[in-house]
Amino acid sequence: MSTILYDNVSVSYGTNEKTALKNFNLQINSGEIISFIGSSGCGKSTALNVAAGLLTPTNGELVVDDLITRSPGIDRGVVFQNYSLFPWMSNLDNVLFALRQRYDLPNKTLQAKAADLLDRVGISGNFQKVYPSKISGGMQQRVAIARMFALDSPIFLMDEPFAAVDEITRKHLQSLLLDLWEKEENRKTIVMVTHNIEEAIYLSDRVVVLHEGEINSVVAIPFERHRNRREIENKSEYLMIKNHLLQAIEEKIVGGER
Amino acid sequence: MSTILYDNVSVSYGTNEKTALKNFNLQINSGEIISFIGSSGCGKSTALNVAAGLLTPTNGELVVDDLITRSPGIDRGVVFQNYSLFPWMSNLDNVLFALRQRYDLPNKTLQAKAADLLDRVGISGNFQKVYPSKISGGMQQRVAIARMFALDSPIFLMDEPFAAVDEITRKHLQSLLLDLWEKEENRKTIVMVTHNIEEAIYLSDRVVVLHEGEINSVVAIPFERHRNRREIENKSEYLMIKNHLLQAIEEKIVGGER
Amino acid sequence: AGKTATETEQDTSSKEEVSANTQEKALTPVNVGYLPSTGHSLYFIAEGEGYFEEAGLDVSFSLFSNSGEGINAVAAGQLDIGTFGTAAPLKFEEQGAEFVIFGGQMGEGAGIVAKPENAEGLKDPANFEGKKVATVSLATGDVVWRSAVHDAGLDLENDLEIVEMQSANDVIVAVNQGEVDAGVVWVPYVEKAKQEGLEIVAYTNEYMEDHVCGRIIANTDKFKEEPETYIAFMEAMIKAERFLADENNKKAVLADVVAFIDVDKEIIEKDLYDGYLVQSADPDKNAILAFREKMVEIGYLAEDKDVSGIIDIEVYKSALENLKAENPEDPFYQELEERYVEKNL
Amino acid sequence: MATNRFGWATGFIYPTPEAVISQFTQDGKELFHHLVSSVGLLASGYSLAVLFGISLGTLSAWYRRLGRIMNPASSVLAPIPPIILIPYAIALLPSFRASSIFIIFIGAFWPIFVATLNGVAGIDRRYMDSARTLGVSTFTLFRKIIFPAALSSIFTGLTIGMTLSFILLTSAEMIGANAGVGFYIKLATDFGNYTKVVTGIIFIGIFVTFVMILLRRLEKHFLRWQR
Amino acid sequence: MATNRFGWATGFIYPTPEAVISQFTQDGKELFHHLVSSVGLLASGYSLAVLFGISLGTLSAWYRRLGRIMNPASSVLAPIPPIILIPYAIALLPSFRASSIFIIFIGAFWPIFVATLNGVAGIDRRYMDSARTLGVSTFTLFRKIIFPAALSSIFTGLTIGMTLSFILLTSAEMIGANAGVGFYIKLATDFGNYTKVVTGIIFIGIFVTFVMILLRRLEKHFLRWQR
Ligand SMILES: Nc1ncnc2c1ncn2[C@@H]1O[C@H](COP(=O)(O)OP(=O)(O)OP(=O)(O)O)[C@@H](O)[C@H]1O
Ligand SMILES: Nc1ncnc2c1ncn2[C@@H]1O[C@H](COP(=O)(O)OP(=O)(O)OP(=O)(O)O)[C@@H](O)[C@H]1O
Ligand SMILES: [Mg+2]
Ligand SMILES: [Mg+2]
Repeated sequence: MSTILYDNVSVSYGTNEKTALKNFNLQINSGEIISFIGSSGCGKSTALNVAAGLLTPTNGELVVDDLITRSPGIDRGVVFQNYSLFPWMSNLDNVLFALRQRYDLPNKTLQAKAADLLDRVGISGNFQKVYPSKISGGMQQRVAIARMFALDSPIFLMDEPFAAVDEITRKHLQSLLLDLWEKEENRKTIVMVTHNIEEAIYLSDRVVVLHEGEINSVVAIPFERHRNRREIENKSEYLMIKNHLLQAIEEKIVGGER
Repeated sequence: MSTILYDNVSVSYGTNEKTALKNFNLQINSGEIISFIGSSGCGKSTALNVAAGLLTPTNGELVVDDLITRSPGIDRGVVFQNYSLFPWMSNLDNVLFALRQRYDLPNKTLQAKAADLLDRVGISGNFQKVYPSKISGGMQQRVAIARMFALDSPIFLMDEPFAAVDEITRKHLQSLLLDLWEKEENRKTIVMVTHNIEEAIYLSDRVVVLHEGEINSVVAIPFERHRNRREIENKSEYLMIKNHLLQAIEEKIVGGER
Repeated sequence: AGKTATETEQDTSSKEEVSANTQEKALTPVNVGYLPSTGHSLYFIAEGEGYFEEAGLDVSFSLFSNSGEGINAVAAGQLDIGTFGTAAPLKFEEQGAEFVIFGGQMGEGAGIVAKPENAEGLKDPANFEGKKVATVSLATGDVVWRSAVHDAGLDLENDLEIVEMQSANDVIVAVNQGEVDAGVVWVPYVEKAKQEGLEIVAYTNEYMEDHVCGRIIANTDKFKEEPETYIAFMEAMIKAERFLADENNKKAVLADVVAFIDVDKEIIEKDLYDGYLVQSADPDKNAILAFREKMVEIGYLAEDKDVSGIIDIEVYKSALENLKAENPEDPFYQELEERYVEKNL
Repeated sequence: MATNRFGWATGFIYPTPEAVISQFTQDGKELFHHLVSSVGLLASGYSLAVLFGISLGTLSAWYRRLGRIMNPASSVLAPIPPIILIPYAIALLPSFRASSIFIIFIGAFWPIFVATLNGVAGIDRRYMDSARTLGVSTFTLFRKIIFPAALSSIFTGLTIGMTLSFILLTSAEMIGANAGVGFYIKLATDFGNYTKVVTGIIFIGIFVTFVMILLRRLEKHFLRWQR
Repeated sequence: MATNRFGWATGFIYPTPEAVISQFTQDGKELFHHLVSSVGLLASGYSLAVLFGISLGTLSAWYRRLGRIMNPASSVLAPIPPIILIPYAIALLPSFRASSIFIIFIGAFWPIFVATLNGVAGIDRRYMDSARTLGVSTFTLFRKIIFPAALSSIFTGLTIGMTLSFILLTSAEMIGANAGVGFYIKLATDFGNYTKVVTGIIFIGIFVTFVMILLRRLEKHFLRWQR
């Protein structure tokens, strides 16, 4: 059981500033995968940060598992838009740090677990031992993903988690995420922000299109799970959904300002 | 005339570390658009930073306009993978700062020019006056692009310039870049890093696929300029090129380590 | 150390006594504070010649560079005994610090310095009118000089400019730079000033004869509780004065002093034997009271009250009597007895 | 007066609040007169320290050669107690006032210098790279990039330097001065008048609080982009 | 003695290099003996300052309420010249040694406190957010996130605090001490022996240089992730 409910949430960053999120209502079920898409600056990160408990709504409430929640917790793992690794810890230590928060196991065991998690996202050998600043942007993002996996919380919140990696790696990471999700009996609830419509369709149960802080539309993705990328891309609904989403974003071009 | 020549360039970040760029040879012609693609950590940013003059090759030379070059210059505008706006200047001031480096014009004129540039990338109104930390990631990236436009150098170097924006905005920015490029008599030389193969094909004259610091293949894109997105996507070569590039990247999966 | 024959004899006899004592009773620990000055040489001689040990005391010395801090340490009971000038204790007494003055250490030893071309003209204190003078307030020399100027009929506030300095050293530099016309300094800076080409306008004893300087003070409670410790202490001090008085002991004295304040032996010799520095263990109550009056006159003290109550002259007297009983023939002690009567009663 | 082993025998160093208040009402005018004198001194010494501390700190972080001279130099020179420098100041500077200013200056200088140096040395190289690709001149680089980027650290130095300049007021005003709050306090200390000492300390403390609030406002204003 | 308007008139405050060298060879052993005594004092006072400065600085930045007390408190207390605190230290602390340690402590404390406070207050909130989503305990947060994130600023405080503790050595060692380099220098000052003063200063300067190099090594090691 890990549900998220946005109960009429509004967020404005300053008193003078535009409201970044307006009367946002969304019920996310346990074990569901939800994507937020929308034009740049429409409020996706804001919505995700509310779920993370990092932003307290100016109005309305965030309800996690039937409890009003205003702070972050170990029940919700987060990948930030800007990775946010701790630069003073090696990549391995970053992952280890998250593992220690979750498990009370001997150091050796956790170390091996951390190394394995990093291996899985393609950060291996010497790259595990160096500081985050010594690896490329895409590699840092993968370490951040490994760190979230390490925390193994029932809810995953991810802000453009695959934006900085090439298409091949992206696909690999997507599969990794789905594998992890499908394997578990108590499926994780996953909320992610993405710019990639194909990715949204492939991964999500529902895609939420945001526009200027409001929900423009919520599109349910009808394809059955264990999805096959090729297969669904050839389905007739696929293009329809894709075009629908594109249009929903497009409504006003470029950041909604012109 | 703004050519770039990588003359057998090698870069390694530390004495112990793997070579990030190996015997890299590439001649980029004046007015050409070149894309670097490849798996995460393969050396794309490294190659771009060498061109920018921010990294001095451990071996070999960078030659810009027939001159061996080891430092950055106003002849090469850069958009960084992490935007790198100055957080203590408002978005407008960031752009203004670049304009002042180029033009010796009255403040009013430059101010108007800066506002116009920001408008063009979709940052308008109050968003121009706030600090970069007060806008979303994608918006920051657009400010960085506007800043590069402001410098108006003969060479543009861009590291994943459109990675943090949604597809619609991305397409808009691509068109903006191409418009700018096509309009000028002395066409700019543009080198960009991207993860998006379609983007690479649409924009580039040649696509360079990197793999573990070496050039895997250089693919010339045969489509004539003034390209139309729909049109070229329907051409028979399009899919061939795309698959070829995908395969070239795919050769070893995920960061080349497994 | 070079000791005279008689001294050595006396030494051995008393040493035996001491060792007999120590078998029964350990030495009494005494904490003593001092300032880095040749004027405090009686301490150093008493220690160097073993007089404290003879008296059954285990003295540990602590150095201070600021009188106020030392007086506070005595009042707080961290020190049992200390010597921190005369003016400062009197001022602190007025402020409410508690201690007893029960002995003497030094007197005089300060002077006014100026550039040679100015020195002659300043011989008369009245001539300080309109001049700029550097001083360290509350130094003995400062008090004596101010009172001299005051006695000459000048208004200290308006008729001349007095500027404060942090140390005698700074005063010399200021005089030498011509920033001021004259300055008040004390040993060993009087010598230093001469070396730097300055001239002595006057020694302070020319303004005020036999004026006192460092007085020995004690923590009030301890003083009341264990008078015998303090008597023993003064015995050692008187012996030191006797030792110093004999010029034959010069070498030993210099060695004793140098062990504490590591300065040029020449300077020590000049200070101790050139006559402008008086070293005496006598409390000199009369001079203290006279000094206090001067401080009232120049405005350093508010109230002309009687401080006889905190000046003890009995401990010194007992100590002197004890010594005399041991050596009834010694003319030195007789001299001291006469001096005691003259200066305290 | 109660005597116990905690040293309350020295009761006179703990003036009662009433005594302090009455001292304050009595000396109020005099204290303000002293303050005016002190402020002039502080302003001169401190602003010199700000000027030299920031510029030398920046240059030492920037030009390795200068840094290689300044680093050992600062190790040897910084720990010299300003009091020991007084005779040299008197000898070399044209007036007592100049010497006093010098003492304030030297006290405030080192913290500002060290903090600036560390701040500049620690600037995120992404900003430097960014600036270099814009082809900025060295002067613009210092003014528009390095200075704001190191400003947070510089303010740490400014705060500590400010504190130190107040600490040194007592020493500085004992160089041939006859006014100033430091002079007032130091003289009272020498005279064992702790009611005055405490009054002076509280008086200058209130003033320092105002100055610090000002400094913090300034910091908040200049670093508003950080929040 | 040459006299000119540049103030070389007061020759005795400018010892010749030869005099200093010969003084050094003469007093070498003694100076090392003094150094041992000083190092003990410095180590005690400084380490107390590090302990309290860092922890109070962090807590004041973290808990607003404590900060609201500490900010004005520091404005009033920090500018009190340590020398004025000496009588209180003597009265309240059990021994002269303790008073000396206190003076060193108080001098080093404020810079470390201020720098830590500013450092912690200026931590990039992304790290804090990141840590909070990992559900870290307050203790872990301080140890693993806040401390390393503020470490660069803390080192600025440590450097300045170190300098100050050396500056205060002369004051601290004049509280009933009879050894120490500060004692050596102050005594020489009181006797106007500037050859000794300069010898002592250079000697302690060399020592400080070593300590500073050590501190810088430490800084480099702990902040190696920044480069
Ligand atoms: N500052 C650095 N210090 C040491 N090694 C580095 C540094 N930056 C990059 N590297 C290494 O150099 C290699 C190439 O990195 P580069 O940043 O060029 O990759 P990239 O192709 O841009 O990857 P991405 O798509 O993830 O940004 C990687 O193996 C990386 O770990
Ligand atoms: N720290 C902030 N202070 C003030 N306004 C902010 C802040 N962060 C975001 N905003 C504003 O809130 C709105 C929504 O921002 P948000 O970051 O949620 O956008 P986003 O959908 O994540 O965009 P992107 O795709 O570019 O990351 C934007 O208009 C932005 O300018
Ligand atoms: Mg976002
Ligand atoms: Mg890169």
